[in-house]
Amino acid sequence: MPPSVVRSLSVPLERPRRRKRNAASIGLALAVLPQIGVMAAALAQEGLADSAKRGGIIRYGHFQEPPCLFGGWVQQWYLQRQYSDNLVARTQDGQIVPWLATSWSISDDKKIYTFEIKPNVKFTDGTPVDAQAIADNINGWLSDSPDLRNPTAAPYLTDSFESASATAPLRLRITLRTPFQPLLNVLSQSSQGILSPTALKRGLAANCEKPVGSGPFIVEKWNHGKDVIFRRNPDYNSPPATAQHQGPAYVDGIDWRFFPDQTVRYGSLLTGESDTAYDIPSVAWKDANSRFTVLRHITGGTPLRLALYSARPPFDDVLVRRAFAYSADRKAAIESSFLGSLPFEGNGALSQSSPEYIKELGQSYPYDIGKANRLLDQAGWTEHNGQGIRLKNGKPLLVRISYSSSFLKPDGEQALQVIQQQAKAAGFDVRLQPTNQADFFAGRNLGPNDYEVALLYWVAPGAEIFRISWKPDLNGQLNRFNPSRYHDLTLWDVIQKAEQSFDGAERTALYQQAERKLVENAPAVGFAVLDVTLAAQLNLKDIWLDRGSVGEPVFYDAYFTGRK
Amino acid sequence: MSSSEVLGGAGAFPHLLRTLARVRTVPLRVYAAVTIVGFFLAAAIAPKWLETHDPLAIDLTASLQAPSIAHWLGTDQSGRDLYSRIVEGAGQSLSIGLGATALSLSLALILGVTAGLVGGVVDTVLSRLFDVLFALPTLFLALLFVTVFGTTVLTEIIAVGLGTAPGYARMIRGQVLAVKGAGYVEAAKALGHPYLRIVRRHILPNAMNPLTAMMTLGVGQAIIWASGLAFLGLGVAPPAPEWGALLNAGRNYVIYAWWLEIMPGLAVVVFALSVTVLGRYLGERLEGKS
Amino acid sequence: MLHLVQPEAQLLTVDSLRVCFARNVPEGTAVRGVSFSLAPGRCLAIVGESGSGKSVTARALVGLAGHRARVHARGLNFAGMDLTGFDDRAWRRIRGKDIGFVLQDALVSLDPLRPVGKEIGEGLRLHRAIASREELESQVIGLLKLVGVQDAEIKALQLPHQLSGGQRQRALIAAALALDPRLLIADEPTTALDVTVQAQVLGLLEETKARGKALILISHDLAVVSRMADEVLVMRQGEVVERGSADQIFREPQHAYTRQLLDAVPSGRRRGSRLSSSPAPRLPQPHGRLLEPSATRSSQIVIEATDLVKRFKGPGGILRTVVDKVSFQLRSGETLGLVGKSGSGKSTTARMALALDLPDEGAVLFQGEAWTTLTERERRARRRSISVIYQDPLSSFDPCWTVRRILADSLLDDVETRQERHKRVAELLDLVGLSPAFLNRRPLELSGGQRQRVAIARAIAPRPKVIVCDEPVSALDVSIQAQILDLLGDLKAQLRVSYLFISHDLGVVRYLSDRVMVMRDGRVVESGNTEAIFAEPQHDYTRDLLAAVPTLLGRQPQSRRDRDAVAAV
Amino acid sequence: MVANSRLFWLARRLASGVIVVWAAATFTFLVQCLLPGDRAQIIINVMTGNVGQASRQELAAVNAKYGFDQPLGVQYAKYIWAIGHGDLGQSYQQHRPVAEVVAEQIGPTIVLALAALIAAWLITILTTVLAAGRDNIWSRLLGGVQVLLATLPPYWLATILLVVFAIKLRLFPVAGGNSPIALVLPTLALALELSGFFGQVVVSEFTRVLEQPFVTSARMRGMSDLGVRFRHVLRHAALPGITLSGWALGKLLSGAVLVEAVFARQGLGGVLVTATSTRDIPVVSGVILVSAGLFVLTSTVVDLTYGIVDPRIKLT
Repeated sequence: MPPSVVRSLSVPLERPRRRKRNAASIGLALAVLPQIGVMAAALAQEGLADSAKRGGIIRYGHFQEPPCLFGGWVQQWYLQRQYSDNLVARTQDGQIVPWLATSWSISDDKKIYTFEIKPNVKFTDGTPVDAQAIADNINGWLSDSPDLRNPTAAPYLTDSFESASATAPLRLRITLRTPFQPLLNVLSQSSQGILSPTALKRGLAANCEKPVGSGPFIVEKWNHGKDVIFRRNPDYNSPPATAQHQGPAYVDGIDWRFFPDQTVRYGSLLTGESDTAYDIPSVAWKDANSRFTVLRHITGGTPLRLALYSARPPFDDVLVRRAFAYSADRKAAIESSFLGSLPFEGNGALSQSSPEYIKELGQSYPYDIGKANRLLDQAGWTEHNGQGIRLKNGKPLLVRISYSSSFLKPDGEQALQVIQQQAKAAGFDVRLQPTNQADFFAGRNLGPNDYEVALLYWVAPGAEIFRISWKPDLNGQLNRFNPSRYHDLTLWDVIQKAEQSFDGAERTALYQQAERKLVENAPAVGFAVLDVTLAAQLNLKDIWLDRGSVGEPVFYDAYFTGRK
Repeated sequence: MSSSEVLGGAGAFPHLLRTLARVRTVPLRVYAAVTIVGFFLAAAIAPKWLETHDPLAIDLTASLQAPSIAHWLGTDQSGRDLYSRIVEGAGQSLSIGLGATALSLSLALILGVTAGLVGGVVDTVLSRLFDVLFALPTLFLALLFVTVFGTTVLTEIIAVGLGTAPGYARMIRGQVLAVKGAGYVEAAKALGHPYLRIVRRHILPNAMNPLTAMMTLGVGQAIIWASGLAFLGLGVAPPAPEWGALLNAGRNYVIYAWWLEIMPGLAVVVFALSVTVLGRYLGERLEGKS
Repeated sequence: MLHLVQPEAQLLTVDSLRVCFARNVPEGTAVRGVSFSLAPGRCLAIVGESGSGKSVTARALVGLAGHRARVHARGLNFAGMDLTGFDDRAWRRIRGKDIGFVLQDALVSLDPLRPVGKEIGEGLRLHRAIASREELESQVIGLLKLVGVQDAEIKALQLPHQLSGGQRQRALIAAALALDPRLLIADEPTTALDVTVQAQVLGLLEETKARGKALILISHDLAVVSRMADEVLVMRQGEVVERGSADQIFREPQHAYTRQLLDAVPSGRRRGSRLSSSPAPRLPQPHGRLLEPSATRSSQIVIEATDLVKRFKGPGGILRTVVDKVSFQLRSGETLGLVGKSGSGKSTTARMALALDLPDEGAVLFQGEAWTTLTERERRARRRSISVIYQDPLSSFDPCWTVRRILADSLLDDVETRQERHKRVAELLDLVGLSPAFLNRRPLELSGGQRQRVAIARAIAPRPKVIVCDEPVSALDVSIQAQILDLLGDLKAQLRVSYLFISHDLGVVRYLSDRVMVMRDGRVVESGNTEAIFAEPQHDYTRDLLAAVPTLLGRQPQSRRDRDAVAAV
Repeated sequence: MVANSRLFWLARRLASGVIVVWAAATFTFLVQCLLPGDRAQIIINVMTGNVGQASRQELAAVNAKYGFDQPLGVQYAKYIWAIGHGDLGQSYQQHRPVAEVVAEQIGPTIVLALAALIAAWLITILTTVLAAGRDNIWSRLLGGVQVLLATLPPYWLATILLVVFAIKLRLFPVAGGNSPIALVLPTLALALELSGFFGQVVVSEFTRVLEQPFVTSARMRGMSDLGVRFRHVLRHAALPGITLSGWALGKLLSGAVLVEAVFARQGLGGVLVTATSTRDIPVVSGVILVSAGLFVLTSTVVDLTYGIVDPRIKLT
């Protein structure tokens, strides 16, 4: 799905803090199983601090305004995370912990999942959150109805999903055709937040305006073009195990304002008109760290990568692909263009925040012009033309890079231009094909013969993304999410094996095998990581980014110190 | 009569040069304008002459430098010389401006003259058409085109051209009507000249008199519109650093690197200003004021 | 310096007034040492042609010579006040209150967007001369009545363009008289007015004078002046060339320029006598090329118009009959004068003769053949044998064309070579008394007189049988007008063309035409031999017209009866 | 009688207005039909925020939902019919009626446009009356400044104002929502440029009228310079400016869109930009139709005003 934004900076200065929280949350997760008592206790001990933390409205300056308050786009995940709960939650290091489901069991053939649903939870429209409600949601995601279909869940589950049903008021059963281990990961992503079936019946339009979940905040009003007003859900009783406290959120609400313009967004933070703002401009990075609390999450799934069109020359030849990877100092390009703030990601297959990430692959294909030239000679691109561009039977070594200029901010664009320059030395004639969002969605420059390299990415918790990126075109079903057009059935087998393996170690091994294979064959070359950054005024504490998912800001635990 | 005994109240298009040649009467600002326009035209035609650096050459050691001797207008994030980039961008920006103006004027000319000369139903219909197009804000029209056909130089030219045409068309139509009713047209008729000859020798030349002025004025506006599109991120995309694109990119740095936004903007303003000064001057000349 | 009446009796004394405009050097000084004095109840006339500085002089008297003008005077006294030291606020106090000013051409001298009443009342309001709105209104109405405007109550609420020319001029005078000033300055108060209206306005001014106001009358029209003035100042290029009592000036003018001006006035002059000193143009040799071999005998009829009727859509789509059953004949070599007030249908008739407008009824025969009934295409070939001279030549020239091109364009197509064309153009220019230097000038670069000459050259270029002259001289100064009239006379003699001559100025018509046709409201009221008509007009309307014409003192003075007639109108 | 003709005139104006809007509608429809590529595909891309060929069923579903499967004639008829009933169609992207989208966004834009228009007029009138047609430096300066203003790209000016006055000096809010104070900078950004255009027309007319005889005769009645300028000249000079105001609307709307983008203001700007960048054609067309309607309305108002200022004009 299109990104929040491509941007990034280094400084996990709140790493320790996160550690603490995770520890806490996991502990809590275990404790939750015998619910009621502990819950009460939890509430009791939270009680004292609460009164001090209560109150205030968070003025949050966000980036883009989505067309609808839920859906497949990251911009929509951010919002949905505030007002809906998922069936399960996922911790930083990939553990699945309880949320709406207090516990679950998986049949031996790994095809039947049975979830125990937390009692006494209500959607904010009063509809009870029970097994049936959740089953309706899930079935809707995989239906063909444009109103209910879930563009994130569908590509993951279509092949394996069979049905979801309520076997008891609080017992949900999901049946699969084939085992699919990442199911829980998928269920933990915000786009799979559970919405009130009663509300859903109102139709897409109404739900886009005022979706109803069971989350810590309630969508009060969406002033299009301006902001979304959330107010606290006073009866909130279903926080995930990853949360830091129980009961309703501390703040009275969120004023979720849309400032597409970077200058205004960050400016409003500078002038104190916002309490927290999304996506810190890299020019402002140092400044931001000196003034504000800065949160940053490097998203899982694929990094921002150069997908090389492998179905036709020149990149149908792995040697040329590797040569291209070697030919440019991508590391330098990224680090300079992003003012040294964005870590380079050499691993084209998986982003470093995914559990299955292999560190040493992060530095694969370092800048080596000599190697690049050797590989190209080897591949038969021996002649040169006047401009020093390599030729093979008269054809110049042309590389057109298509990308959406709206995804790739100027920094990234400059990085590409650096690569363009350096690759030329190796004899690549690199042309940039920036495409604005409008044309991009219209598929401009993305036709089968329009590009040799496409710059795309997909944010996800981890390696389960492989299914989406690398599923080959089987029985005429074109995989539209594979811009590399890279077909490798053995790779596909490995991926499917991994998906069906429920032994953590084995699965990771399988995924890493696939990962190695990918890096080695270079159908996609690493470029940059994607990240979510958030800056907050110092008096606003305990916002956290949901690293279990794709780093959505979570305001449930946030509170102001000192009355404002 | 003394009032009308103005000397140098000259006028006809072919005599434009002669008129301009009366150097002593040309005000200083016009020289300045000519120089600036000349500069930008040169930049458009042969940017390499004027560039101090390679506009695409990335020099990471010189990232985000303020204007200095080395870099007259400063550098951008990857150390590219802004001055050279503006020079480089002149080509695309001007071609959009000129193209759009040429298009809108030729459209306006054809329609306006037809409406004015033929009159009757044709006039009514065409005038309505002008009204309709005139009723649509230029930028909106441009946006519609971009939405539908995507952004290419051509789309922008068409969009901006179409957007600005109706205004001109109305003007020209009025001009034609005025000339049609002029005494000298009747005088020519009284001399027994055929209508077409009168049209060719009297009406068209006089109706087109203001065009040169409108042309120059138009180019400035067209460039402003085009860069407006680019400013919304809907312009023709890089690599060529079109001015609007520079403006759009500069916006993100404006707090910390003002020059990236100010300088390209100044380029647009200075150019538009010069052509306006030039246009107004020509206009006055051609209308015989002085 | 000639003797002045003893100062204390004077309301206004001006001693060597000079006005210069820094900008347009060298003729920077518009007024060079003008001196005069004026007593209450007297009228001083300042005459001169355009650019003579008469208007600037007058404006200097109210401190409005223009914001770039620098005014010096050895003495400038009004009612015991020394005006030389006046600042703007002091000026404002006397403007309108003590000195009233009437500008020419009321259409542009009244704010077109404000009701006439407001304009008239403005002075009163500014000088706090009235207590209440009611009083203001009543005063305004009173003033309008005073200047003889019928149903003043309604007119007061109307806009200038809704009033007739006469009413506007009266309103303007009313505004000037609003605060009953002691001095009234009238700058060309009657230009652009029809004779009868002119007479009325003059009458009005005379009344004010009779009420003991001092009056300064500025005009280029000596006839007008001769009727009103007690004392006359003749100005030329900013200097007073002659001054004296009206009688003295008009009976035995001293200065040559004054004499020239007087001679130039056509009214009551015998035809054939030259008005200007300019010599008759010599014809180019051999003049065969330019001249028609005079096969035509003067009895032959070139234009025969019968029962012409023309209607135009008026406001509200009502058809107005502009020309109603007009018939006339024009013989070759003769001049037919067409007189009448504006709107009497003269011009429309002429346009129909030219077939530029086509009659709704009746028809025009040209040289005995169908003319107005033809299609434009058929007519084209013969159009060149009938040309036209407009009142405003400027608008009849393409501003972009040079004189050469204009003339070449009007030559017959039988001229083959370029040299030939150039030669002919030069001949034409010479014929109308312009040097070849003008060939490359553009209309805007010519003076009014020069333009009219070029217009004439263009008219005669195609060797026409008939030339229609539509008010060809009414926009010109007297002396220029004289030259043009002479030129027309000479050309007629040499080219044997016929003129259809239209003018509102009976003097001009009488001077030029063999026969006269008097029109009123689209009808011909009287027509016949010029002398006959002017000697004993049959129709009352004609009589009124004649009576209204102000004539120079000492030239066939009008009978008392006529004067009364004027006052009555 | 007079009232009658006035009504008749209004009726005629509205009729022609309807024609204009209808023509505009046809225009937008035609443009939509020219859209290269499959609309359904685009809609899906927009919904899923992704690119690549969608499956046949998906496309069919969308085509059915938006009636793309019907013949063009039918689509056109429906389109016009709907517009006749104030229905501008459904937004591909926002899944709700375009009319609704426009209705909720147009408010702030119009407020901004009007504010700018008024501000522009104030600036123009004051500068003109005080400086124009005088023989001093200010008068000469005025002309130059106006030409300069007229060439300032509003979006650029807006950015500068934002950074200087809001972020650096903190005199105005960076994002004050729809509060009046937040209106100041955007208004200026638009008004300054516009006043440049007005100014040039008004001043030239003003100086021309200043030389008219009726002005002189007013002076000769003892009227003061300022009096003359206000009572007589301004009114005449305003006329061409008023005519210009009609044209200004289009300019203002265009400008507003850009300026809103800079100040992240609510309004048509945001809608248009997102709509354009996501190929949400119904919204773009809708906005264009509405603005056409607005134009008709304004030009009517303009003519009425003109008729009031210049009583010579008969509205028939």
